[in-house]
Amino acid sequence: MKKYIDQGKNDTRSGYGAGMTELGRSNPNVVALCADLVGSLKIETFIAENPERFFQIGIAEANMMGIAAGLTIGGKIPFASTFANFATGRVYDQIRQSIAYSGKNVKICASHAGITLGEDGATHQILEDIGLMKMLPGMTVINPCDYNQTKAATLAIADYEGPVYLRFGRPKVANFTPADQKFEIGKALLLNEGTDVTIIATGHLVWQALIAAENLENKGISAEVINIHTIKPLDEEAVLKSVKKTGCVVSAEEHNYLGGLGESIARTLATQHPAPQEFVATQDTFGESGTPDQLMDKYGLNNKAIEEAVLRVLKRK
Amino acid sequence: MKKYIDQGKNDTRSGYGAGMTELGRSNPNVVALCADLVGSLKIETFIAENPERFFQIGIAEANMMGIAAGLTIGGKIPFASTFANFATGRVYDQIRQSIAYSGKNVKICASHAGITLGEDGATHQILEDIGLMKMLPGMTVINPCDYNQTKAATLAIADYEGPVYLRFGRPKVANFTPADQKFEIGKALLLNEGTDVTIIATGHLVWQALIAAENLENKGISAEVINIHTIKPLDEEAVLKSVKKTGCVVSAEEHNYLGGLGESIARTLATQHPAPQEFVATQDTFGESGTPDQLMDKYGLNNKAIEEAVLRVLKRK
Amino acid sequence: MSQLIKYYNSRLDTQKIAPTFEIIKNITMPNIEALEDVVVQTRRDILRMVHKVNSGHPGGSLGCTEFFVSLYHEMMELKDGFDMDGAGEDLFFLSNGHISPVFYSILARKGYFPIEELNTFRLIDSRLQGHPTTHEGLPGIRVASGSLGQGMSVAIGAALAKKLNNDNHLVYSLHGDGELQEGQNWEAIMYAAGNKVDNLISTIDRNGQQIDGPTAEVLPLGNLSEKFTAFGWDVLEIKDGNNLEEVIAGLQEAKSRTGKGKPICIIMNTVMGNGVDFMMHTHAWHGKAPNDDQLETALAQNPETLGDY
Amino acid sequence: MSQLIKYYNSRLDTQKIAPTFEIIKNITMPNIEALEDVVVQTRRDILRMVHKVNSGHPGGSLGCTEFFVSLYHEMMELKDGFDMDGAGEDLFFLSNGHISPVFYSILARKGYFPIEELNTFRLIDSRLQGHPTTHEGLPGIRVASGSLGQGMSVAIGAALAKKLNNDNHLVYSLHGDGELQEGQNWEAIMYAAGNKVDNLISTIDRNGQQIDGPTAEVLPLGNLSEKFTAFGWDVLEIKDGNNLEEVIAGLQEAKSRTGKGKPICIIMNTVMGNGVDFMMHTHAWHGKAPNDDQLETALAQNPETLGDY
Ligand SMILES: Cc1ncc(C[n+]2csc(CCOP(=O)(O)OP(=O)(O)O)c2C)c(N)n1
Ligand SMILES: Cc1ncc(C[n+]2csc(CCOP(=O)(O)OP(=O)(O)O)c2C)c(N)n1
Ligand SMILES: [Mg+2]
Ligand SMILES: [Mg+2]
Repeated sequence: MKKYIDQGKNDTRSGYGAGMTELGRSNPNVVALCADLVGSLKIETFIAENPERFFQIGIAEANMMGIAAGLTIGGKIPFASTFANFATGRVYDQIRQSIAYSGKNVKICASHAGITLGEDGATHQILEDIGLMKMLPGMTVINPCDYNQTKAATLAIADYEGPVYLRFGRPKVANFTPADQKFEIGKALLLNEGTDVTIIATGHLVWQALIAAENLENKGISAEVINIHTIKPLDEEAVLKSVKKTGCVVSAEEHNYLGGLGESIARTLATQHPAPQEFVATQDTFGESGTPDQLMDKYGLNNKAIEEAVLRVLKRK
Repeated sequence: MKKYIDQGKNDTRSGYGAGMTELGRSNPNVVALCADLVGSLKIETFIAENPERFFQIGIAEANMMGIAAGLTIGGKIPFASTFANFATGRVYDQIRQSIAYSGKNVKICASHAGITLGEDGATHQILEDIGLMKMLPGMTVINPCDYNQTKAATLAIADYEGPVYLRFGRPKVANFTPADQKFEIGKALLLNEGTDVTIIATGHLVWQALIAAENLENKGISAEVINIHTIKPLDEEAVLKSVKKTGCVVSAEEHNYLGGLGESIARTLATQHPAPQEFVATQDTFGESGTPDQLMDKYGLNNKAIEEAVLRVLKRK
Repeated sequence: MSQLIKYYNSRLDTQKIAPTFEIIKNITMPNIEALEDVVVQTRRDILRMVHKVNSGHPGGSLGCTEFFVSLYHEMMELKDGFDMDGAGEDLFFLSNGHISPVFYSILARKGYFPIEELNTFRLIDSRLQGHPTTHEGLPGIRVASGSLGQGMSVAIGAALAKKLNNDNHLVYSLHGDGELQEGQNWEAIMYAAGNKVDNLISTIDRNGQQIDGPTAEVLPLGNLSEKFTAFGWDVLEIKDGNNLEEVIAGLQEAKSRTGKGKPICIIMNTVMGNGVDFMMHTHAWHGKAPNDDQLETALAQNPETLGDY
Repeated sequence: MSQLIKYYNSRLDTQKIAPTFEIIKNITMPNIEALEDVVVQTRRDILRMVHKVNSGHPGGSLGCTEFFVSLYHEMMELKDGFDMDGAGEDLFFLSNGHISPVFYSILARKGYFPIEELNTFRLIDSRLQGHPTTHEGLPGIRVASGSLGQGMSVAIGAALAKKLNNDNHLVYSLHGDGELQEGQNWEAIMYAAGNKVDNLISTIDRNGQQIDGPTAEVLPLGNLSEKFTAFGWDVLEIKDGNNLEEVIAGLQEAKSRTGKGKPICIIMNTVMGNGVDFMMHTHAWHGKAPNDDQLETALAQNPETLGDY
């Protein structure tokens, strides 16, 4: 199996911050907005270097989304950032009307997504944001897997015209994608070729999928691993090509099993190539306080859960 | 095929209004809230008869959801009502924290759901509310098919303890379910037995599914028709039983194909009994102004679209 | 992917088409009498639009007709053609999108699109959606509205962009009074004052009505002027928002106060349904169209001036 | 279906368990000195809780300690045990849920749950979640908070229910000052005045700080008293919200003004991080825990009184 090396643990939100620093220097149209969470979003350098291009909105996320929409009228490329819950559920209708339906070139950048937010608990741990954003016509939904990929995605979405939801997280996780890898929106990455089962993972679960694939290899099971960083538009071609080869699939996401990546894959299969699927996702519960690792274990969001799901789905082939 | 008689066209929101009138008389704990849309919600009689149990919130849906949550503390059963867009996307985080996560006994009652809202256009035509509400742990999601069933559902949810999303609409549609039929939350209704294909429809599309089944019968195709008024918890048993018999399924909903009923069914199949499925739903677009009938035609949400979907799915069996 | 991007791009494209018209310049409207003619014709347009499709919002539209005529024909500096950015011109945002009829009539008669297109209001496949939108590429519209309470935030964003671009033009916005019950407005109001967004003039249509009745009964707004003042805005009042001269004077006064560190709020008292006697002073015509007889009566009170579409 | 309903019912059940304790009555806290002891012990609890898990919000918690002690030990009429409805007793809602440490300490020491349970703050499987919730059945909590701006609406709903039930008890709520930037508050503020919710006392923790810095720099709140007054509330100020006698006097004054047709707002000036010299007057400790050395220094400034948990 192909080897991936952790270049040193880092948080994906810092990848966002690094991308913003670079954009601040390279793209004069990029402006940043934040709702009283500058430190958590890691955009201090962007702000220090471009104070006039930063808008501190205060604790008013709805207003932030509207202001971002307005800034596009005048040619700006607003990166509106806060915690994932407050960047989606709190402002769904504002995004819907003033950004998505209005076709505004706003980048909604959401940190602390998912259960790995940790100790703050369920009110902050959104597990529905992928579903929320994927339902909006015209919205692009991206969930990169590590620091490098988050940085690359941040740069890529500045060059893409249209509304984007970029989701990243708080904990330090393995950083294993090449630092110079270009980010192609909507293009799934085949991380490992395999023949028995397809594992399609997004975000923090991509690294877990690679570990699972390695463990499975030791058990004589050949797993294909796909990093599906873009959930919408979904790279259906890549999904179908792989599942047609392997005959079954495990989807893995840090999200409720309802409404997220897993259901998008299930739909793709049901309408084009029915096949057995197992979900690695939270089971329609709220999260809770705990360390990221404890929570990933308790809620079944790690390589062990992926491995078990593979064994289950193989029995159903 | 079993015959269903239209007892006279009526709007489902009037079924809600009638249910509220009855609850006003029978259950002293029921209170009603509305955000400046009393006439549209058809609750004038409830208000006239129980003025002290009605709360006019003004145009402030977030506040309405919080007040509803607070009223449960003190034993009230609040029915918080407005247009579906403003009852879900506008207040997702408020529902999430103050109602769903807090386990409050609030009934969120949403009129003008879907594209049949008509002339007001896309800003008011939510096609994502089923997906929004189904992702919330602990939320029950109900979309009845006609006046009688909406009235019955309104009565039923008052007796159920827990948060409920009840979705209904604006246009006058066939009223064909028995006036005395009890509403059982979570129990799918088998409207017609068939052997070739399963049609699972919700809301306004149930009547369209019956018409489609009749047309199909004339073509020698035997369609099983299920009225899946409760989308969450999904009656997976009924879905699987039918699809195991017929071998394929068409889902029909007045909703985006992303995130809604169709994907819930696709997931159920993928994890338990993979089978070909076709979606009758909007194709990830916003709606537009027009008459309900024109829009149902243009966006492929009628019996013809269901029939075509059946023919497509049969070829894939 | 391609399908989605095509879908999205197709929208962008329509937004970028700069129509090849010239904005009808203010010089053609030199005096109040000429503007009165536009007002009356606009009323006719509103009534005929909503009557034809038996839906839409005449009450608020009629109440704001003088405001729109003053704004577009007297106040705003407008470029020829339409582009989304609106660099080098004044901008207007309609937050209470339900009064689209008056907006569409004004835009059409100002040259943004063919007047005949008013015929397609709220019809399927039309650019004149029930609530204004950029989605169909209608020139003159810069953001969708209809879901209430969002427009001031957008206007602030556009005003901030103007500052960044060293564009000295102004941003205007209009809001319903009932609409101010939406909390997002107060976020925007607090932000605009705190950040000295002094190139923004937000007008409140103070007609005292909303869907379920008088605002005083549905949810009292109290003294709006005090509220805006307490939030740090420079507030002025237009006593009779259906008097053209007063409206123009008020807007000019507001303009003269821009650039002084405070956003400007105009509390504009209007009569809902103004100009049609049986529609006035009630919420009944907030979102209801006249029938044939009612239309006839209403039009008789507003005889043709510039010519019907 | 069964799975979901089971899940939901299991939650309901825990919420209904009325613990078999007696609320520690006010008589045990007869004078200010005794209350001061509670204050100091509460500070210790806060510091030790956040230190243990190296997370949580000491700054706001410390600033509101005198308020919580006054409220729960002097002001509120409380029944024995806990039920969700809270009929026949005063209710309290914490809108700025991040200051859960002070809330948990007060509830535990008032008898709502075992004091030792403070040891489980923010740990996995705990009832003491990072932000307060009903979801785990912790007695004393009636709604989840943490996502800011929602608590006043809930408090209003509870106050309306009390009126419907002819229950003459009061509803108290607490809100951060930065939190008031959320628009939902202003919806609630407008509603409470318009509907004469005069059994509600909402206190604002005016510490002038939020996460990114002083409120005056992040987004100025201006004169809050003027704002609430313009919105129709009866407003009073507590000059030093870290002085027990002042806080109690302010709360008593507020209580005396209830039932007169207006909701009551208390603007309570506090010092973030109060009682720990290096945490005071800065936003730095909004959401940061002390390390071992810092804890030692902080505890030395607040010697044990009622006994550590
Ligand atoms: C967020 C939202 N909630 C509710 C509505 C439904 N609605 C449309 S217009 C209106 C009343 C608006 O009152 P006002 O702003 O005073 O406008 P007027 O009736 O005076 O034209 C309401 C409640 C909406 N469009 N958006
Ligand atoms: C809706 C929402 N947006 C953002 C946050 C993140 N957040 C938590 S506390 C806080 C600052 C609150 O300031 P304030 O109310 O003054 O409380 P203090 O810092 O004084 O304790 C923020 C922005 C949140 N919890 N909820
Ligand atoms: Mg009005
Ligand atoms: Mg503060």
